[in-house]
Amino acid sequence: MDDLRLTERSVDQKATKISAKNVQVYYGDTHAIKDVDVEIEDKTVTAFIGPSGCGKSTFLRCLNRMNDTIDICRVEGKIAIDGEDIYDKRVDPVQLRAKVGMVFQKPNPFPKSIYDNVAYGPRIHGLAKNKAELDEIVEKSLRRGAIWDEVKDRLQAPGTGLSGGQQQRLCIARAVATEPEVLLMDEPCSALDPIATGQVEELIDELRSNYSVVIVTHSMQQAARVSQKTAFFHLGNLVEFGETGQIFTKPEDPRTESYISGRIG
Amino acid sequence: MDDLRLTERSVDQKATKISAKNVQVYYGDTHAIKDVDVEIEDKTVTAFIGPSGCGKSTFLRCLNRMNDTIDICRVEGKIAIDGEDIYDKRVDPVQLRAKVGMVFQKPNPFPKSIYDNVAYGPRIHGLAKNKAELDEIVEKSLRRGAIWDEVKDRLQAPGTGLSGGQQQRLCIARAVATEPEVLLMDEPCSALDPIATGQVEELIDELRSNYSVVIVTHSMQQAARVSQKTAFFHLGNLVEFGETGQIFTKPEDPRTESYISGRIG
Amino acid sequence: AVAQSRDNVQIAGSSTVLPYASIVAEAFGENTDFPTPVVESGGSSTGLARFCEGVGEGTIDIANASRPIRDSEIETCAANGVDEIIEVRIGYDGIVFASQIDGPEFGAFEPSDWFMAIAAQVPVDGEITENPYTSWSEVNGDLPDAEILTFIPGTRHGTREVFEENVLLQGCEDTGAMEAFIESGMDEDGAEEACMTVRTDGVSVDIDGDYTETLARISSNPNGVGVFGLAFYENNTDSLKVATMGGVEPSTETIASGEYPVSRPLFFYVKKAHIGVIPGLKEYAQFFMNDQVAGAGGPLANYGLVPDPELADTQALIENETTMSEM
Amino acid sequence: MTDATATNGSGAPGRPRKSSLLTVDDRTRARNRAETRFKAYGIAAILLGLSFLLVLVWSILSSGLPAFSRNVVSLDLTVTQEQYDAAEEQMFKTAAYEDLLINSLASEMGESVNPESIERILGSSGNTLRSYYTANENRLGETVTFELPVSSRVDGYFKGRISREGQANSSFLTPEDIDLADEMREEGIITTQFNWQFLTGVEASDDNPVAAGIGASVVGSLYMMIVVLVLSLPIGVAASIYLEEFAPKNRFTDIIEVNISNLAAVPSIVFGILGLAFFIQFAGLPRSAPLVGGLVLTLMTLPTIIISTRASLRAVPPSIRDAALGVGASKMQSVFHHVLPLALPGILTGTIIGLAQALGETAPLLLIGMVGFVALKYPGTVSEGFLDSNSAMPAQIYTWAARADQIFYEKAWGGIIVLLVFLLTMNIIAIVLRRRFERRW
Amino acid sequence: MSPFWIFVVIVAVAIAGYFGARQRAFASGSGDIRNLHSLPNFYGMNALLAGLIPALLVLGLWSAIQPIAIKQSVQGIILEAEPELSSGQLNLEMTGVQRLAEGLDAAIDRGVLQQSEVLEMSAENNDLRAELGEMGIALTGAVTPVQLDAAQRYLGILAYGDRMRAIAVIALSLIGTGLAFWRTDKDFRARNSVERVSRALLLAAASIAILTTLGIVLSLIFNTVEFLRAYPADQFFFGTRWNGTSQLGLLPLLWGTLYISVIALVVAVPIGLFAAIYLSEYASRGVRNFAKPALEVLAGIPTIVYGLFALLTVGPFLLNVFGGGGALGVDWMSGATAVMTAGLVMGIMLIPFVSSLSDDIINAVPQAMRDGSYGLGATQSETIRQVILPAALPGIVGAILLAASRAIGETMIVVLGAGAAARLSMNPFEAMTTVTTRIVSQLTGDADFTSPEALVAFALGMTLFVITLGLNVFALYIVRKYREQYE
Ligand SMILES: Nc1ncnc2c1ncn2[C@@H]1O[C@H](COP(=O)(O)OP(=O)(O)OP(=O)(O)O)[C@@H](O)[C@H]1O
Ligand SMILES: Nc1ncnc2c1ncn2[C@@H]1O[C@H](COP(=O)(O)OP(=O)(O)OP(=O)(O)O)[C@@H](O)[C@H]1O
Ligand SMILES: [Mg+2]
Ligand SMILES: [Mg+2]
Repeated sequence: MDDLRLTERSVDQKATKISAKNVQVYYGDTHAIKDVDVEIEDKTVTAFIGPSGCGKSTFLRCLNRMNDTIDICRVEGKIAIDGEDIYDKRVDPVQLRAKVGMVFQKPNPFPKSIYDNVAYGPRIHGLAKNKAELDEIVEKSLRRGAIWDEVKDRLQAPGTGLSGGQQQRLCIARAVATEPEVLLMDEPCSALDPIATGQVEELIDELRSNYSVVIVTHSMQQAARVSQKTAFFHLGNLVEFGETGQIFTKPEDPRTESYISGRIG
Repeated sequence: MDDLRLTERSVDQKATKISAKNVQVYYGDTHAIKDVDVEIEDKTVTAFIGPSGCGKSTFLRCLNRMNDTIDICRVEGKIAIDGEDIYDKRVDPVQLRAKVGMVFQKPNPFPKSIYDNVAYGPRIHGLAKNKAELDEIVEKSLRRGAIWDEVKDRLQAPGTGLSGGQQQRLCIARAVATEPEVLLMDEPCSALDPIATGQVEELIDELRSNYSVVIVTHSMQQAARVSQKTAFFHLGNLVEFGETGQIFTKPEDPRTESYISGRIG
Repeated sequence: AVAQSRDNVQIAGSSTVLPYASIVAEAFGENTDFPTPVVESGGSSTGLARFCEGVGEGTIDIANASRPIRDSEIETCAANGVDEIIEVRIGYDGIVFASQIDGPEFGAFEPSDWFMAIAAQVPVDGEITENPYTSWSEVNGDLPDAEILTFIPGTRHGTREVFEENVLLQGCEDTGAMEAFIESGMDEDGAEEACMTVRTDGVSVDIDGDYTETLARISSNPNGVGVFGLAFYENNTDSLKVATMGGVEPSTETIASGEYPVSRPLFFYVKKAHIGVIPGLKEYAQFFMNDQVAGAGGPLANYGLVPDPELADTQALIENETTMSEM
Repeated sequence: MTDATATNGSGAPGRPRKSSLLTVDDRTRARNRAETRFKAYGIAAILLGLSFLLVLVWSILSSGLPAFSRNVVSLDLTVTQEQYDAAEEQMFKTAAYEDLLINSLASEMGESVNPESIERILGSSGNTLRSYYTANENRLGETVTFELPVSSRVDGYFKGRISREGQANSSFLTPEDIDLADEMREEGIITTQFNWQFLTGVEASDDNPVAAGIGASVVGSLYMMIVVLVLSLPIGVAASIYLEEFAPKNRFTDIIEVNISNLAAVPSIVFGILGLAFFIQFAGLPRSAPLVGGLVLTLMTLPTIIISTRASLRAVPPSIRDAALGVGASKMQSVFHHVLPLALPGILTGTIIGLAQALGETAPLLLIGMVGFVALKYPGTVSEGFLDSNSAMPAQIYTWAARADQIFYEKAWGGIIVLLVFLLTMNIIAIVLRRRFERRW
Repeated sequence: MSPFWIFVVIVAVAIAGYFGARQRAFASGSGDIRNLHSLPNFYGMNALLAGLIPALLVLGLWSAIQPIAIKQSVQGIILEAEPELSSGQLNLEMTGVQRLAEGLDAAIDRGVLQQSEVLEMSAENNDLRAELGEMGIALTGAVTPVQLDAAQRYLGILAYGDRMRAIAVIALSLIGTGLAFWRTDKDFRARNSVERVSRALLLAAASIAILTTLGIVLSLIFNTVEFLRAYPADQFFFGTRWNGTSQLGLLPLLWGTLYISVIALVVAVPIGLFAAIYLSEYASRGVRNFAKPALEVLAGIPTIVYGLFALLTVGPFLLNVFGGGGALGVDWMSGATAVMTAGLVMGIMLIPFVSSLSDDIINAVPQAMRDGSYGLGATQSETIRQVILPAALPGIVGAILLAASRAIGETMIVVLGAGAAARLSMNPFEAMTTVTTRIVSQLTGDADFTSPEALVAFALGMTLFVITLGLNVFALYIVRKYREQYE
């Protein structure tokens, strides 16, 4: 696998954005992530695939230290962003999370208006100088989240009164509004219809030109469509990591193959 | 459309399980469901498809009166199950819901152990004579929910500590444990990997032999795979309803066609 | 089964009388076969109000009061069927003026000093003005040069009335302010009212609680002078020192003889209709007014009650169950 | 993204891109300062609260602990049949027994001692003797050793509450008496011991202040708290459940809701007025009875419990209710099986605070006859406990605090210690339960 | 049979009904609970409730009415003999009769007399007083024939009434249980029936609040009217002077109440809220487990302690700071008792009201909300201020309202800490007083109880009641408006 990555890097000239070494995650006594090494490149979309419960979300949450909020969760190993260890004492998780945005698996809009949901990030990070700028950011983010048309007439309605898919898109809009350098998306399209999915995929593609995106998905097609790199997890192990085309066409590990062809779960 | 259904019925000899006439749903002033007429047959899988926010969940929630719990929600029209109006005063919504089970779009396990999550329904409905029988029901349901292997060693762990997909399957297991006559599933596979999805689809197929299943899905493929009938919703209207094959191959309404071919959202 | 009827005497009323009544109630319970009476506090007003609610088991038998019952109250009583009331005067309560033991030496007060110190309006050089004094020495050269700060009973206390009449009004007359008021165009009632109106600029503080509160305030204000009951003062001689009033030292003897000017009688009222119905009611009244109890040397006097010189009359009154209307 | 900066014209506002994680940028630093400040406010608030508590507890302890010790005179006494008969003849029998005591002690101390001094040194123990001998007539003529409390003054002198100088013009104790007491203490006649009587005793009058104990009123409070707990918790929770989960949202339920919050603001003495009018005058329940006290306090506590219960019911996420209803649970089942357990911590908090308030409340008791001189014996049976005249701890403390003799002041603070211990014992169960049910979802 | 034993019997019947109905339900479902409409327990509960509730209601009603009925009937005898008795005297007579009846009853209980003997006894040939006295039953006076007659009637009716009560109640219980038992059948909707009853019970519980309010209004209104008849209403409502005797203006008291409460809340709300936030969001489990109950002790310290604390510690301290010649060199404060003193101390007392209740509510906000905010790079404090507090707002407002209510109703601290001077002044370092303390002092004073000075207490109570009602309506409106419901 190492060779693979090397060749790939030499082709695209992309820098490593996130590098994880030897990562172990425990929930109490359960060993949820075992010894994962991975390098995520800048300006690339990386897809995490794998059967349900294999640790995709857990690993994703390690990348912006969201696991800190779970009492029983313990992370070992080294994860660096731009070469800086994010579990270093000097690192401020707040700054980290501003840099590494996240869309959660279960949509969790705040019990506020749609507008305030989106404006929340820009406000706390001071991204808008005035109300007009904020309005602009909100509109742009909602458009990028492919939900503007549905909510433009009810920006002041509560975000919790939206349909499941709308909530999910609202959360995407909320995440992009803070302009993170890395965007972690945990199954962002699970509740979306094909058209909305297409729009979100377009967004991801657009983001890629500047940032790095990590997306967890259960849809092989989606992984194939949007990602350049794919990581396959299984029972807490990173089984295979490489160029998407490669993984889907000629996987090295038999488990990857059988997962892709639909044989293991 | 009426003719279609008639012919279809004459072919399969299936009785109408649920019939909705002229259903209107309002959230406050928003008109979320407009004038929907639909007949759902027994021993059939019916798929609801349509763009996000079009009213699928809303309509689904009408069928077991879950909308009663939303203060601002108002339902008009007539919905009958086995010929009995479910909005009749004499109808006990509790009995109705025991008969018409539901899997919600957002997984919502109880903050209790996995075992208790599944055992809750059977307990309150008195489906088990003793502990052993209850254990059996729990195991069977978890197996049907395709999650038994993952949780069999931690039945006493809290259901909220599961991964997203596991929670979804737990909720499916919880719903089937009460053996409803109709099962409403709101995007039951959205967080599931292909294999788990396959297992759940198998479950749906199995359930079909005795019950009626209504499934909301965004995946055309899934709708095509599991359902016999498909209803297409758009902006609160039921645009088209008919045999799945028919809908996917030669839709009557141009909107259906453009949705299926990926043109409208 | 038959509903239990009440077998103990129930008493309510003035908190000034409460200690005496409780001493007697306790001894009554210890020395007789009757159950110990329940003595509630809550003020003469509440006590009498309850007393006058009517007759019957559900009402109290005795009301303690630190003032005589008023005519309007007697009327209300009668309207409710309580027309036979035995009035028992148990003795006198002296009212003393005391200050912190380490504070300035006040020594001797005259009613006029108090009037000049705390009346709202005083004549200064023949003209009636808002009270300008801030130090006792300005009022009377013999008094120490200490800031005026007095703690007097709140307007709802029976003591207040005695204080107003025997000290303020007296002082008002002594200083000639009364005449000055009348000269300034007030009628007699208005002048009296003016005599008894206390300044509100914080120099004189109304105490709504009990003497404990006055004591606490005095211990945090060295210059403070407070108004206490004699019994309370006698129990706290290690933190308080007393001043004479009108040249007389307050003591059981001077009060009993009438020399000391500020004292008031204390009473309890017995519902005659209940005698013979509530067990031990008459016996309690008799026990209370027994020489060994209410007389000199008895526990009440030990505690600070000034015995009534006409104790024998009261005893006869109880013996004969003479009501107020029969007197 | 790119067009956002483009439309904004000059350099993009906000974070500089590609900053190092290890160096904290200005804005984050400012936000972190705000964070630190915020957290510091929290810590300060806790510390402030705890230090207030500390100050209060310290002052309570320092004023109240002396109440738990007492000084007693040990005395061998022989009472003959004749003396007994003579004393029983009297009208004021206990005074006669007291004389016996004084004479006996005086003769023990020697000729030079003034019996009046002895009288001032000894507390009033006539009743102790009388009840002893009436119960044990067979001990007449024998020598019995009694341990009898000294008078409140002498007690105060030994505890440092009273100074020798302060007694100069007191009629209760003279400097000579103090010398005598010192002498008796040296001879071991007066000793200090733990004051059980304070914990077990009943109210006593100003004539016998040393004997006063909090025991009977603890029992009174206990019975009241039983009533309050048994009534207000279920009623409060039931009312909250109705209002929060079942009530149709209409005018009538709005009225109930406003009413309940309003009841919380009703001064407690008004509940006393209500209790007097309704429970005593209308319903004919006895005065001064813990049952009535408990009922009045129940009405007073209900709003507290209802308000906190409703707030915590409301805080349970609706998805939990949906989940339960979705598997065919009835509304009632969803509430009792899922919502209520999740709301339990808040309910228990309301109960703790409500009971604490009820336990310390005096004003309403004033009107229903529990403040004053009551509670003279322990109840014999359970129903007697609810119906017989009794006082309650706060009422006892309140009356003691107003008494003239300073020993009552000490006892009042001692009573407060007992009350707090009672409160803590009462709360511990609730606190433990609450901790078990606390969870996040 | 005494009510206690009747109660025991009907409880026994109901419990038997519970098991019986359960069993029958089982049987009708041929031993398989799956065939039943409801869980077997519901059938049991249904029978239990049917046996218990109507019977208990009747027991209660009967026990309440019977004494009145007996009294009516016995009074008849007395009135016949002495028609000129006033109602009060009649009452007393009745007490005597009752005492006699009690004595006779005790005699029967101890087996000294037979029930029949008692009923046939006549006053002439019995020295009852002595006889009963021997048994240790004291009568206060000699027994008249009328009294004995009345007492006999009393005992007679009582015995009959008690017997009938027992029969009626137990029969009702049996009928109820029986009916429920008979109706028990696999298709019977037992759960619905039980839930209907439970719901009615819940509603009954909620209605107690209404009844209490009604009771309060009723117990205040008559004296209030009386007061307003004796004292001009405009001077009461708009008067700016209060001296407790002749001038009874409400405004200075209201002002004092408001001022002190506001200061108390200004102390309690920030401290309480920050404490709650710290406890639920920052503190470790250990700290929380200790600090929360510890703070709750503050709510349990009797208010008299706070009052003394205000008087002896806080007041002099403030005087040293703000008084003339004090640390600040400003002469704002002239006495230790002041609005500030009372407000501060009351604030301390109210801390746990805000902190503990808010802590529970904040803790109940779902973790997903926090995650959502942290995921956007918010700091913990931003999350708390902008996401958690708004979500918890209704509960927090409830807690603050509770604290405010407590502040309005508090007496002891105000009496000792704020003094007794009614004053309209802006200076927080002056003594003032509140409505509640005036209610207590006017009610417990020594004045004439028929005078306006005493009656004003009721009017004050009534006015305060109405004003807080208005405030609560306003608060409800605010909460409704800003409520944020999370999922
Ligand atoms: N509680 C609510 N309050 C107000 N409006 C609501 C509420 N729930 C849903 N809506 C609105 O009703 C419409 C239909 O919502 P519904 O949840 O039925 O959509 P859906 O078809 O299930 O979409 P999705 O596929 O995204 O879940 C949407 O516009 C939505 O915003
Ligand atoms: N809070 C938690 N406490 C305990 N165990 C947890 C917790 N969260 C996740 N786990 C366990 O850790 C494992 C990995 O979970 P994770 O959520 O990472 O799975 P996932 O790959 O995201 O699955 P899915 O596709 O179903 O979301 C699972 O076995 C899960 O049960
Ligand atoms: Mg996941
Ligand atoms: Mg939906």
